[in-house]
Amino acid sequence: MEVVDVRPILAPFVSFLCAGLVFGFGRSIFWRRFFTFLAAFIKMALVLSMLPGTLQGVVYVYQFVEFTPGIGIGFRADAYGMFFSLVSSTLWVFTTIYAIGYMQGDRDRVRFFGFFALCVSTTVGVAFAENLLTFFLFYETLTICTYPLVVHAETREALRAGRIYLTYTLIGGGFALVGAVMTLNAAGTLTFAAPGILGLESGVGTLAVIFLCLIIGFGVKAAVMPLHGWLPIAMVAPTPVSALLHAVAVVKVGAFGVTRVIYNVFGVELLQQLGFATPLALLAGFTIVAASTIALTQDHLKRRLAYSTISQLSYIVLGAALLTPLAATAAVLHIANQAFAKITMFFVVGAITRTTGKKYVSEIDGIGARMPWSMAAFTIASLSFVGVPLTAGFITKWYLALGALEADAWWFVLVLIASSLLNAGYFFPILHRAYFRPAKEPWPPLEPGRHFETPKTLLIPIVICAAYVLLLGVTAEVPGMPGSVAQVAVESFFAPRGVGP
Amino acid sequence: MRPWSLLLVLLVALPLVAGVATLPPHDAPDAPIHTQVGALYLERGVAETGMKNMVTAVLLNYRGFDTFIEVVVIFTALAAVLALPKGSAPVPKGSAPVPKGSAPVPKGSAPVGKGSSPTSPSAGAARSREDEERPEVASDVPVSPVVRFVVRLLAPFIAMFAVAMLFRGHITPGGGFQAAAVFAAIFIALGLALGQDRAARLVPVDWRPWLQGVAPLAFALVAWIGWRLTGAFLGYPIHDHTAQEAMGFVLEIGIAVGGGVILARVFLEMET
Amino acid sequence: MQPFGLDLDYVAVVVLFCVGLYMLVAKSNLLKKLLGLNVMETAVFAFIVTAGMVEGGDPPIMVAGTSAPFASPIPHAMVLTGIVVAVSVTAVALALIVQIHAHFGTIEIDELKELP
Amino acid sequence: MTGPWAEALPWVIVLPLVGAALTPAVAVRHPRVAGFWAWGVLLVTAVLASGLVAELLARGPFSYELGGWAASYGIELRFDHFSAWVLPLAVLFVVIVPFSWRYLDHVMPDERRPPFYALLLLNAGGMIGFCVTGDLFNLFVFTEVVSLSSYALVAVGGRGLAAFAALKYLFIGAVSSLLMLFATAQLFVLTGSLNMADVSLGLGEIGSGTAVMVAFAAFAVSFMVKAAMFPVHVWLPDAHAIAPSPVSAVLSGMVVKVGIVGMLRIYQIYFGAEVLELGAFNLALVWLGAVSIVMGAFFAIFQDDIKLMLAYSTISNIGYIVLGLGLASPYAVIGASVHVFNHALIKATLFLAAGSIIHQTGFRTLSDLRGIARTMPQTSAAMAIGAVSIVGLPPTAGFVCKWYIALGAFEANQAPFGFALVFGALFIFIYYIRMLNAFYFQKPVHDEVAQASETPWSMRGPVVLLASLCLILGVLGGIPLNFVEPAVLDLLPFWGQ
Repeated sequence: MEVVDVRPILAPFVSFLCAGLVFGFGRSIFWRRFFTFLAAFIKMALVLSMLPGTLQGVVYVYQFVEFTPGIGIGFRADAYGMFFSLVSSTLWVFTTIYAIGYMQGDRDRVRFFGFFALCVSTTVGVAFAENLLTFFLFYETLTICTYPLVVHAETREALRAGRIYLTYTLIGGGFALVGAVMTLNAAGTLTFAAPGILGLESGVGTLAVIFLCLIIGFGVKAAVMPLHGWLPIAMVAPTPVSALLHAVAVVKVGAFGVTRVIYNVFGVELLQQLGFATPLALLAGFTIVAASTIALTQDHLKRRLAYSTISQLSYIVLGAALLTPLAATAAVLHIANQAFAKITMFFVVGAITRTTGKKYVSEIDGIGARMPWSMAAFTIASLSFVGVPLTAGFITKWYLALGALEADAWWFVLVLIASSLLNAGYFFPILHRAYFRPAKEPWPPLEPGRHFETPKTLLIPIVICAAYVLLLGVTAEVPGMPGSVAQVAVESFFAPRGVGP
Repeated sequence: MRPWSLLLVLLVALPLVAGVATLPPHDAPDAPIHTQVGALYLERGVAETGMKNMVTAVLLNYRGFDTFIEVVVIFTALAAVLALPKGSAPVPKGSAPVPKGSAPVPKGSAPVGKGSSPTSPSAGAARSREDEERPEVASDVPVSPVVRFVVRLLAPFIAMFAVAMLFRGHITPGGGFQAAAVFAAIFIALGLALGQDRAARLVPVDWRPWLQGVAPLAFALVAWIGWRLTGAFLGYPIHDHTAQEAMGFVLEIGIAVGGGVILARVFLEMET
Repeated sequence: MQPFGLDLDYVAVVVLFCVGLYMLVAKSNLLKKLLGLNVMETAVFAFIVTAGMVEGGDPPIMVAGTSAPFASPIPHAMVLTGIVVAVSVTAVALALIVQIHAHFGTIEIDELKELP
Repeated sequence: MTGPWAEALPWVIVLPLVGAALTPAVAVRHPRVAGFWAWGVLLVTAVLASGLVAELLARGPFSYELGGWAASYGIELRFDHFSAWVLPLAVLFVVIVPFSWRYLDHVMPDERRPPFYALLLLNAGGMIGFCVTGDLFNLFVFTEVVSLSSYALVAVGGRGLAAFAALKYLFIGAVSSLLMLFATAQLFVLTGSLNMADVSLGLGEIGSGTAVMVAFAAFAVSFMVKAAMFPVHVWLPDAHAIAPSPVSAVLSGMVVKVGIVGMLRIYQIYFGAEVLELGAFNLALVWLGAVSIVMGAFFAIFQDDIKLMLAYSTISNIGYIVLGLGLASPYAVIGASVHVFNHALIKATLFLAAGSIIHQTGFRTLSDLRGIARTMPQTSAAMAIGAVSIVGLPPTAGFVCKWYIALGAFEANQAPFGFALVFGALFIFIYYIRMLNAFYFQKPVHDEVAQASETPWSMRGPVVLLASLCLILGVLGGIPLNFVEPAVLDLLPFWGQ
């Protein structure tokens, strides 16, 4: 049931405004923080205010501007969009707190926080995009806004990483543009409709090209295997950037795009008839296993997390590609589960580098004693990735397995099991070193007058996110929690053709 | 003979010859050029415009706008010549930031230092500064007294001929542009024979800015009058022959004086 | 005069046009190029005026001496405007050539190419 | 039938031209007054132009018989949707002129300002006349006004080199004008009239013949030269790079579009007569456009001098427009027509920003301008926005046109050109990455750059205004699109579809 409401556009617009103000008044530390927090809270409030409606299946729509009949910028907060924006706005609040702590004394903070706010407001824009044009518009703006963050350190290596990042994402953007244009040409409209807008009448050949272009276009940011090259290299960015963008905003936009294409552009029946989804599922499966194996070999902490992100993202792509309701729930849920777990890990790694200056796995022997809280959070996150019950990760794997069986693709279950083992393979050694290995040389003592291991601004987000991981694990089915929103979203995906979401 | 340019020329020549060959034979009286608009002008020209010379009628009345833009083109030429940097003085090292661009292309600017303060001295002083840079350039070949005498003798008569051509433009071949050309010719002849500044005095300095623009301004004025009289831009009242003639003469004089001064000024600027 | 289907007057105009074009393209001296341009302009004006001519036509001046078949006046008006355009273009080109000569000391394309 | 504003049609052309004629006289005491005088004249012209556009929106295309003579008897001015380009043109001039007041301090002594501003006004008047006239010979004369003032404007800034670039431009431009005159004469001989509508009717009766084809080819080549399309673009890079920045903005943004508008006029004449089967010509246009895009972008990458790079990117963007026109599908032509304006806006932003940087520091190459963003934040931000929009990335105006032309490409199922269009433009982004890195993320090398101060407000205002327009039109792109759509849809049946 569609309701015209201004909130879907207000959320991105307000955050853009605040981002502008951060640039404008950035010189003074107080005003900069004030506007960043203001943006985060207003957006959170707007999204939450729409939550009760979404749970009853209400969809808030707002047509912003019409270029020519049938083509324009429109916003639509459907269940799936709400889910994604809920995740990204909550995490934005925590990451801002973390970033303020982490970037203490760094220079060019005005530019950093300005573009930081811009990026996250674009993610909300992507979440609420009503059609492929608006989606693409925010998708590419995100690329431009993340570039200054990736290149923030201004070292030669950072510039190289930025160049590679842009080459990948812009070429991806080019493919996405071509895909979108061909969709409009074939389907006559771009608006995301639950049962998909393309039909068989436009010929299998064009449909294949459209699918290929869109999947490559969004796959670049979803870091599906052949297109993942930029992610590990972009780890050179400061940790808050890696945390939010490469664990939540940028990569999730890619995965979100892939699911939109599968469910809202092609539609489940069409894909089943065409059979394009299976090669994608195979590719995702391959990515999961391959990325995990590479992660085993990575000694640099953040690179290991990067490869783990690549494999986790392919869970989402795999869930979507299996085209069954349960697998779809897994895909949607995993957006939240992976986000909270991965962000905790990045926060912890950031805290370790900030307090002890250690960047490599081999260097963090016995850190458990020095930083007990952070390592506890890291452990919870690792358990979640391995899929131990009571953690968020378990729910995704559970639904994914059921989905795979439902799609009678039993060999995917093997992939899941293998990946869980591999996850254990590259996370448990870290825990083992942290807790059971004596420190090679004594850790720097606590600064006087500080009773926790790291500054509070770093520690609070870590603890909260770890708690969230557990919370999501336990309360998946309780209404009002992300789990229930995911249910509503999945129902809309599999609603029979012709019935509105 | 450069083979490549020959090839290009042939590449251009062949289609043109092909195109031109299939045009209707030009002398035939029934060719469209003579049966269409041209014939109408010939029939009703005299009655509508009161001019005997149809070419002048077309120039000033029927297609007067063309000539108006025409006069603007010649003014553009003058503005262009005036706007170009003067003289061969190497780039003076003004106090402005000296260009250090490493690219072969120099900064593309002749940075005259802050010396020329915003309220630049009046035109006179600026002129004198320019004169120092430009030594008195008499033509290299000393002009023989015979030429100098003949030129001074004939100048007024040539001027008379120009004025005659100007005012008879309505009846016989002639008109504004031709008169302008002759005026300029006299000016240049005097300039060469009697030296630069003597000729320059023909066109007083502080009148020049107005005289240069007189042609387009005359057209604009006549167009405005025409608009007031007939409601159409540059419209001549058909039945009121005296008004037509008056407007025609204003235009002719405007073109002659304007054109003449422009061509003379171009010659003067070129000399430096 | 239509030997083997070609109107010789027009062909002559095209030949003149191509001569001018060759001068413009092939000559290395800037002034000669400018002369080539003027030859091309004259060629086009000749084309327009010959097009306006009629067999045994008198000049379009309605005075006693002239009789019925008049040459069309429009081409003459066009050519007059064209000539003034040609003059203006030549004036600007000459000003530029003076400028180049003043700065580089030569107006030969080959020598200009070697300068820094 | 015509409203009060229709009377203003001839005056919108005449005003800048007469203003130019008066500039030397007005500024004889204080040469600097010429700048303000030019600005005033252009402001009034912009007001007149907006009235004309309002009239066009109210009552559709209208025409004005000069001298009171009936259309084909005298000269007729015709204001239709494509001549509505006059309004954005005047507005851009109004924004660019204030920039030139302070910019010219380093470029020329004060006494040469009046002729400079006279040339600028003549250029504006010529372009307005070109877009509005309905008479073929009048079209030629206006082209001459525009070209002549452009040749001079190129040479106004520099010494010998600028004169040489201007002379090259002059020779090629003069030849192309002569070709246009030759073609006009041919059509005059064939149809006996010079009025575009008449010529179109006359051609309809004659039917296609070699003479008609050759005349069309001559027109096409002439306008391709004016629009600096691929094979005949050699004159553009040196001319636009050497000219002073406000002039480069005018040349690259608007004078180059004269060729495009001319092409559209010839399309109207020839297709009105349904004389030529244009499939082959459209295909040629599409190929030329595609090659221009890639070639322009390719050459732009290897330039170190900012303005030379911007000049090459003009060739690439003209390729966009021509590709859009050649595709002849509704969306492509809409995209191309809107890009005529958007490109002018973006190119003006880039050239003015580059001009301010060169004005403040004296350097033109990327390697010298490292770290400029620290000392000139607003100008570098404008440069960045311009860079992003010229490549056609979303939040900016450039994206809207790229989207529509790509859409048109697939609509005319010319898929390979769609791909070429999308990825051809990304080529150029390689240069912009280098530029953004140099500006923002590298330390200044020269002390002029380190201590450069932001430009005075009369220069920074236009730059910031244009940059924000690029962004606003990116989101509100609908306004120009909806405006152009009716014109394109009623022109399309001609398009040889």
